[in-house]
Amino acid sequence: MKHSGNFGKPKRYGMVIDLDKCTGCGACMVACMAENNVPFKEDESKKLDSISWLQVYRLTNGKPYPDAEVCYLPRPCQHCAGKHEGHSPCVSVCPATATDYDQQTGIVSQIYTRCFGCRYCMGACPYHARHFNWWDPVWPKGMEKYLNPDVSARMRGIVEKCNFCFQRYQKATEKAHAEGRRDLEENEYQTACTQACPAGAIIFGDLNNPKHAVHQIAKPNLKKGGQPQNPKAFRLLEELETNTKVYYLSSKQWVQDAIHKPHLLDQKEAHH
Amino acid sequence: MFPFNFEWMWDMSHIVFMGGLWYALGILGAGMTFCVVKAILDTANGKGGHHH
Amino acid sequence: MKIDRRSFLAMSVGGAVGTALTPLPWKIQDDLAIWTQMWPWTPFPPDGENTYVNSVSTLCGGGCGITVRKVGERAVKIEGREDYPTNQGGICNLCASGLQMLYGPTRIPYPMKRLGERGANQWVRLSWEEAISMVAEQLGEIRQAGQPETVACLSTRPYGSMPALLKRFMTAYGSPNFMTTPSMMDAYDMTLKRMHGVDGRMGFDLENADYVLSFGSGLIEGWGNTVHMIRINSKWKDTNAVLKQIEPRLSNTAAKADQWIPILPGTEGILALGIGYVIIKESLYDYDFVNNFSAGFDEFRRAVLSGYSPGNVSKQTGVDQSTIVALAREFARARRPLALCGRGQGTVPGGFGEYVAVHALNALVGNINRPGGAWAMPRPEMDGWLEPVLDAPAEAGLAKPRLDGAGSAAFPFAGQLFNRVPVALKAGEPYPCQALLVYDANPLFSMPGSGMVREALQQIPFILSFASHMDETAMMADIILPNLSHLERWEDVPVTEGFHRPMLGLAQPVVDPQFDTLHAGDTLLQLAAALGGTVAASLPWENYEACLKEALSPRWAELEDRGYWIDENFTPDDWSLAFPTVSGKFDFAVSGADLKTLFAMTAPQGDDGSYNLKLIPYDSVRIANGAVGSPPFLIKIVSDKVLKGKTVLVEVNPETARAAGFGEGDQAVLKTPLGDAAVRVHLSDGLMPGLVAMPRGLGHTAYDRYLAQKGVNANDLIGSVEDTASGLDATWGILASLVKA
Amino acid sequence: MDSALIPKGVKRCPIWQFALGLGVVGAVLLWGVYAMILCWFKGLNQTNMNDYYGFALWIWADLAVIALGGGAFFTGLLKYVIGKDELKNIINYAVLIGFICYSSALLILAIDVGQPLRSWFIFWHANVHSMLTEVAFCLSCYFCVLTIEYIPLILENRQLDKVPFVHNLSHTMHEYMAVFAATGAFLSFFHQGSLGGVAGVLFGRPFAYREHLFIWPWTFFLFTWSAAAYGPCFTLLVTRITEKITRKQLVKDTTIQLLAKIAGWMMFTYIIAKIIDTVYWATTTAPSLGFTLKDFYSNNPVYGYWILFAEIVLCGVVPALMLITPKIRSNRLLLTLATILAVIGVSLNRWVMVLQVMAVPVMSFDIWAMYYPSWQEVATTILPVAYGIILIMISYRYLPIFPQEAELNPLEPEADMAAAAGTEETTEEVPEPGLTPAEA
Repeated sequence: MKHSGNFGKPKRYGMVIDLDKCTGCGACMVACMAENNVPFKEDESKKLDSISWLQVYRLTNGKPYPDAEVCYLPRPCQHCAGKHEGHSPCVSVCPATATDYDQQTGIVSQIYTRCFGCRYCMGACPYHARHFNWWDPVWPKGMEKYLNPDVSARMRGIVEKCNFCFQRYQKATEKAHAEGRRDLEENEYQTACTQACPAGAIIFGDLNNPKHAVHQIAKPNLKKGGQPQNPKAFRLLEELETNTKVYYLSSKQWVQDAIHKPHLLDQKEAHH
Repeated sequence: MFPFNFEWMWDMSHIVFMGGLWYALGILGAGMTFCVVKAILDTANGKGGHHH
Repeated sequence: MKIDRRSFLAMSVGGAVGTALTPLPWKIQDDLAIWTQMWPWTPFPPDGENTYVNSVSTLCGGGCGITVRKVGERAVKIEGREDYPTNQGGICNLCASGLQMLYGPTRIPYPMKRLGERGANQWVRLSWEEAISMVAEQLGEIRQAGQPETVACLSTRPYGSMPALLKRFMTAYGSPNFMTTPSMMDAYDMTLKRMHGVDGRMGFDLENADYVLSFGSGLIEGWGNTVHMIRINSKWKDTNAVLKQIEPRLSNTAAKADQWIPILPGTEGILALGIGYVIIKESLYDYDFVNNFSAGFDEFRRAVLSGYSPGNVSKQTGVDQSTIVALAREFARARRPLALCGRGQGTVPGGFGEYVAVHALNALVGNINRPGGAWAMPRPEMDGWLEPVLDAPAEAGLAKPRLDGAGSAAFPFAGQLFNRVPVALKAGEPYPCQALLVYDANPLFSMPGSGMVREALQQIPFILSFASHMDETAMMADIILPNLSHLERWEDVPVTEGFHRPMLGLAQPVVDPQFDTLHAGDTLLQLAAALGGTVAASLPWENYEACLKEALSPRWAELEDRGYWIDENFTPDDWSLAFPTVSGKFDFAVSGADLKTLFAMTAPQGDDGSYNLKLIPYDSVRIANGAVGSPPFLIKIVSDKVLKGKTVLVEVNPETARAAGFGEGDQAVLKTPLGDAAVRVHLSDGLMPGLVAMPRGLGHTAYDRYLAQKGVNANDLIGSVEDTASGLDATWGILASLVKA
Repeated sequence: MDSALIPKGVKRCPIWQFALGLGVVGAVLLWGVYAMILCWFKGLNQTNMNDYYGFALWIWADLAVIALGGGAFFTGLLKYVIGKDELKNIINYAVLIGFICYSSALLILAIDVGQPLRSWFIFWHANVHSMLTEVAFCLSCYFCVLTIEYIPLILENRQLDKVPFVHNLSHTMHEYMAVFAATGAFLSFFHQGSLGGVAGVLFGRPFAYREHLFIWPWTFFLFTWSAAAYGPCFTLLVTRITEKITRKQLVKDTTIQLLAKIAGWMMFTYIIAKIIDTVYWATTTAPSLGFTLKDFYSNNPVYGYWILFAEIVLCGVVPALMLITPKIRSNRLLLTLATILAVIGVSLNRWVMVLQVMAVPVMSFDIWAMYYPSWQEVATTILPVAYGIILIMISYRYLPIFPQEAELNPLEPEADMAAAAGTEETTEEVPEPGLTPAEA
C-alpha cells in the first residue's frame, strides 16, 4: 500500500448517485469506456464476459402489471476501505500486490503490468466491479487513433476495473503542483462518468471535505465506517462492512428495501 | 520477496511470513546439500560400490 | 557404448544444473514477463500536446455543444461543453461514441461508383473530378430533357445551411421535390399552422412547466434534445414538478414519471379528448383565453362532448374513468400544465388528430405562449442569402406538383410528406422519379415499411448519396460522393426540436479529413458550377465556408467566438398578437376541418382477423435508430434482455406469453402482415397484455460486424399508414402474432 | 525387454501390454495437452469462465487434488514424526500419489492464470496478507519436499542403484527423511490451511466468509483437518484400485487397517467441527452479514440443501462412522465404499467452497450465475489424471513402491527363472535389504 506522495490532507474520493434522477441512458458507461480505453468485441451480449467498469443495473419491484416499477442503478467500483482504511475485499487478497489502496485518495487502483490474472480479486468483490480480459483487445483498423494516452491499453489475461479515472487526479495534481497549490478544487478532478451524466445524477468529490457536495449530501459518519447520515442515502451491502465510497440516494421505499433485504426480491431481474 | 523489492516492509507480517518461507527453504536447501555432500564423501570412501 | 550413454546422461544433467545456476534462466524469465507487458499487438497510444476543440455534435438530433480533447493530431475524447446552453456539460451516449464514427471502419473513404447489382456493396473508386462530372452529366441530361422536377432530394434535418443549400440547389435546378425525413415536428408545424395560424415551429418551456402530461413522448429517451430533456427531468425532481406518462409500455420515461398510465396503443388522442371533456364539462378551462383569444370553441366543444365522455373513453383506451377525471382536474388546476405528444423519439409523426387533441388541452388551460407552456417559435432562417436565380426550365419544373403531394389540394397544410413517396412512385403519379439525392438520411432503414421504401428506391434509375458511412441507403446508391464526418466539417446547427429559445450552434472541424472526402456543401457547389447557367449563378460561392459565413453573416462573429448564438431574451408573442388566423384568435376548429373525421382513429394495417396481438415499436435511448447506426459502444451497452447474440428479445406481458405458451427467453416467430422474424421472448410486467414490443434501430444490414445482422429492423415488419386528414405517417404498431419457432 | 529395470522378485505384465496401456492413457494425455496449448496460446477465452466465475472447474480440481494428496503429508507425519512405523509399507505410494497430486495442482495453476509468464510475480511482488501468497509459497515448497521424498524412490531403480553415488545419495536421503518429512508436514499444514483461508477470508462473500482465529478463518483449520482425514482415504482407495488392476495384494491388511482407523477418527472429529462450523455460520455469521441460510440454497436450479446433506452427512458422517467401526472397516468391500464416499465428500466440500461461492448472488438485485465447463477445461482437468496414471504405471513397473509385494506374491519358480534369465547382468546382484525404503 504505497502513498502517492505527500500532497495535502488525505482524501477519500467518493460518489453520490441520485437514483431518482438516473434515467438509465448509459452515457456514463460510454464516457467511461471512451476515457479508459475499454475495448469491445463483436458480441457483447454475454454480459458476464463484457468489460464495462461502470454497469447500470435495472431493478424492478417485482410486482405484476400494471404495478411494475423500475429503477436504474449505476455501479462503478465502490472503492471499499474495509474495516480499517485499505482493507478492501480485493486489495487484501491480491497475491502479487497488483491492486492497490491509495491512502492519499482512498482510490483502489489496478496495476495492469503487475497482475498475472489469478482472478482472486474478482472472487472477492461482491459488487462484480472487476473484469477479466478474456480476449486480446482489438480495435478495428483506424479506431486505435482515439485511444487515450493517459490510460494504457490492457492485454489479455489480466483484471481491470474502475479507478475513478485516477489519471485525471494525477493530471490535476501535477497542474496544481506546478501552480504551487497543495489542494485541488472540487471541479478540478471529476470522473468521466460524472462529467457526462446528462441528468447530473452523479456527484463526485472528497468525502472528507465538508465543502464538497458529496460530503454535504451523504453526510458520512467517519466514526462509523462512513455510514451515511442522510436518511435518503444508503450504500450497497452496508452489512458487509466493506465501507464503500459510493452512496446512493432514493426517495422510493421499494428501492431502499430491495437494496437492503435480499430475500424480499424473489423475482429478480438483473439487467446490465 | 527480498528486502530490496519495493513492496517490502519491515513489519511483523513480513518478518513472520517471509521468515517462515526462508526458514523452510533453508532447511530444504541445507538438507539436500548435506545429503549430496555426504553421498559424495561416502562414494569417495568406497562405500556402496559393489560393481566397480 | 554404456560409458557413452552414461557420460551423455551425466553431461546433460550436469549441463542442466550448470545452466540453472547461471543467471540465464532468470534473465529469460524476466524478459518474457517484460514482453507480456508490452505485447506488440496491444496498441500503445502515443502521447502529444493536449488541446481542446469546441464544436457541436450532429450525430443525434440534439445538437449538443461538445469539447473534443486532442492529443497531437488525434481526437481522443468527446465531452459535453459545460458552457453550452442546452446540454451544460452533459452528453448523450451516441455523441460520446462519436470518435468511433469518425475513425470507424464503416467510413466511405473516397468517391465511388456502383459495380454490379444495387446493394451488392461493390464499388469502383472515382476521382472527385470524374465523380462530379458524371453526376453533373446525369442531372444535366434530365434538365435538358425538360424534366427537372423528376429529381428529388432527401435530407434529415429541415433547418440549417446544408438543407437550405440543398433546397436552393433543387430550386435553381427546377425541382419542387426537396424533402426531409418525417418526424413529429412535421405534425407540430401543421398544428401550429392550423391552430395558431403561425408558420413556424413549436417550442416548449418545459423547464418551467409544473405538471406535464406526456402522451407517449420518450421525454428522457431521445425526444427533442436528449441531454436537455434529461436535465429538465432532473430539475423536475428538484422542484417536485409532476410528470404523467401515458403509453402502453413502461418506458424509462414512464419509470421516472410520477405515474405511468398504460393505454391501448392508438387511443392516445381519444384520452386527450376525454380529458378535454372533463375540463369543459366541469368548466375548468381558462375563461380568459377561451372566451377572448380563441375561436371555434363551440365546434370543438360539440365534437368533444358528443362522443368523449369518460365512460366512452375508458372503454376505448383501457384507462379507468377515475383516472381520466383525476388527470383532467390535476391538469386544469396545475399552475403551469403542459400536454405533449410525439411518440417515443418522435421519429414517426403520428395522426394529426392526436396532435390537435393534445394541443387543445394546452389551449383549454391557456398555457400557450406563457411561461411553462407551448410556444410558437419563428423558424431559423438563412437571412444572409439573396434569392436564387431561376431560368425558364426551373420555373416550369417548380410549377409542377410535388411527388409527395404536400401542398396539393388533398394536403394543403403539409410542408413535406416523404412517407407518401413510395406510394406515389408505385402508382407512377404524378410523374416518375429519375434521380434522388440523399443527404444525411437513411430512409431505407429508418422509415416504417422499409420494404416499400426499397421498392421505391429500386424504381429510381439514379441515386446519389452524400453519406459518410456505408449505411443501407448508401449501399443502394449509384454514386457516392462521401461527405466529411461530423468532426471534420463546418456546419451550423440550429437547435430546434421543442427548444424554447432561438438558438444556433456552430460545428467546426476538430481533425483534418481522415479520408479523401469532401464537405457535401462543397460537393454541391462544384456540382452547381458543373451544371452551369442559373444553377451555377444561384450557388455562386467559392466554397461552403464562404457560403456559410454569408448565410450567418449577422451572427458569424459571435458564432465563431462562442460557438453558439442564442436569443436568451426571447419571449413569444402576447395572446393579442400571437394568432395570425382569419379570426386573429387561436382556432379550436382547426381552420375549418371536420373535427369528427380528424379525431377518428386510423386503423392499423392488416386487420384480417388472423392476428391476436399488436406489435408496437419502441425507441430505446441506447440504440440509435435514425440516419446514424449505433457505434460499437452503444451496442455494447444494450441490455441482454434486449439483444442476445444476434437475436432480438421482444417484450411480452407474462400473462400474454403464458397464454401463447412462451416462457422467458423462448424462441418464437413474430408474424405481421409484412413478414416474419425470428425473435426471443422477454417477459415484462411493464407492458400491457396483448402487445409485443420491439426496439427500433436493430436489424441493420449495413455497417460493421458490431452492428450488422443483429436483431430485426422493426420497420421491416411495420408498414407505413397514411393519416387521411393530413397525409402524415400515422403508423403506430401493427397487428401481429407470436408462434413457436 | 525391459526386465533389467524391473525390481527384483516381482512379476510385471509383458511389455506389449504395458505399452498398450501407456498408449491408451497417453492418447487422453495428448488431448489434454492440446487443450492446454489452446489455453496458453489463445487465452482463457477457451474456457467457459466469466467475470462471475473467475474461479471454476480448475480451481476446484486444484483444491480437490491437494486435499486428496494430503495422504502424503499426513502419512509422512504419522510415520516419521509420530512414529507409526507400520505405515512404512504404504508411505512410498502415499508419496507418489502426493507427488502426482501436487505436480498436477501446479500444472493446473500454470494454465489457470491469465498471464502464466508472469506467475513468478506472486513470489517476487508477494503480498504477505494474501492467502493465495501463502498457498503459493507453501505449495511450491512442499512440492520440493515431495520431490525430495520421491527422488530416493527413483534412485532405487535396479540399474540406477548400481551407481555408487546414486546408491549413497538415496541411502543418505532415506536416513534423514524425517527432517524433510517434518518440514513437509509443517508446510502442508499451512498451505492446506491457507487454501481454506482463500475462501474463508472473503468478507465480501457471506457464503464463504468465516470468523477468524488469530489471522486465520475457521476454514483454514477445517481444510487442514479435512485433508489429513480424507487424504489417506484417497491413498487407500488408489491402493485398492491398483491392487484390483494388478490382481495382487500389495499392502498387508494390518497397514491398511491402521491407516483406515486413523483416517476414520480424523474424519469423525473433523465432521463434528464442520457441523459446529456450519451451524454457527448459518445462525450467526451469515445473519450478521444480512443473509439467511435460505438465500444460499434457493432460487437456483442446482444448489439446494441436498448439497449440505451430501457433503456433511452422506459423505462425511457416514464414512467416518464406517471407518471407526472395526467390523465394517475390516470388510474390504465396505472399506472401499467408505473411502469412495470420503473422496466424494471432500471433493464436494472443495466444490462448494469454490463454485457455490461464485454462484451465490451477493447484491440483492444480482443473479445466481450458473456455469458449466468448456471441453478445454474438462480436457485440461483430465490431463493430470492421465499423467498420474502414467506416472503410477511407470513407477510401479520399475520402482520398488510396495515393500511387501514380493512377500505377498511369491514368484513361481519358472517365472522367477524366466525373469532372471532375461537379465544376465543382474544375476549376480544381491539385493540389499537395507535399501528398501521401509527399513531405511
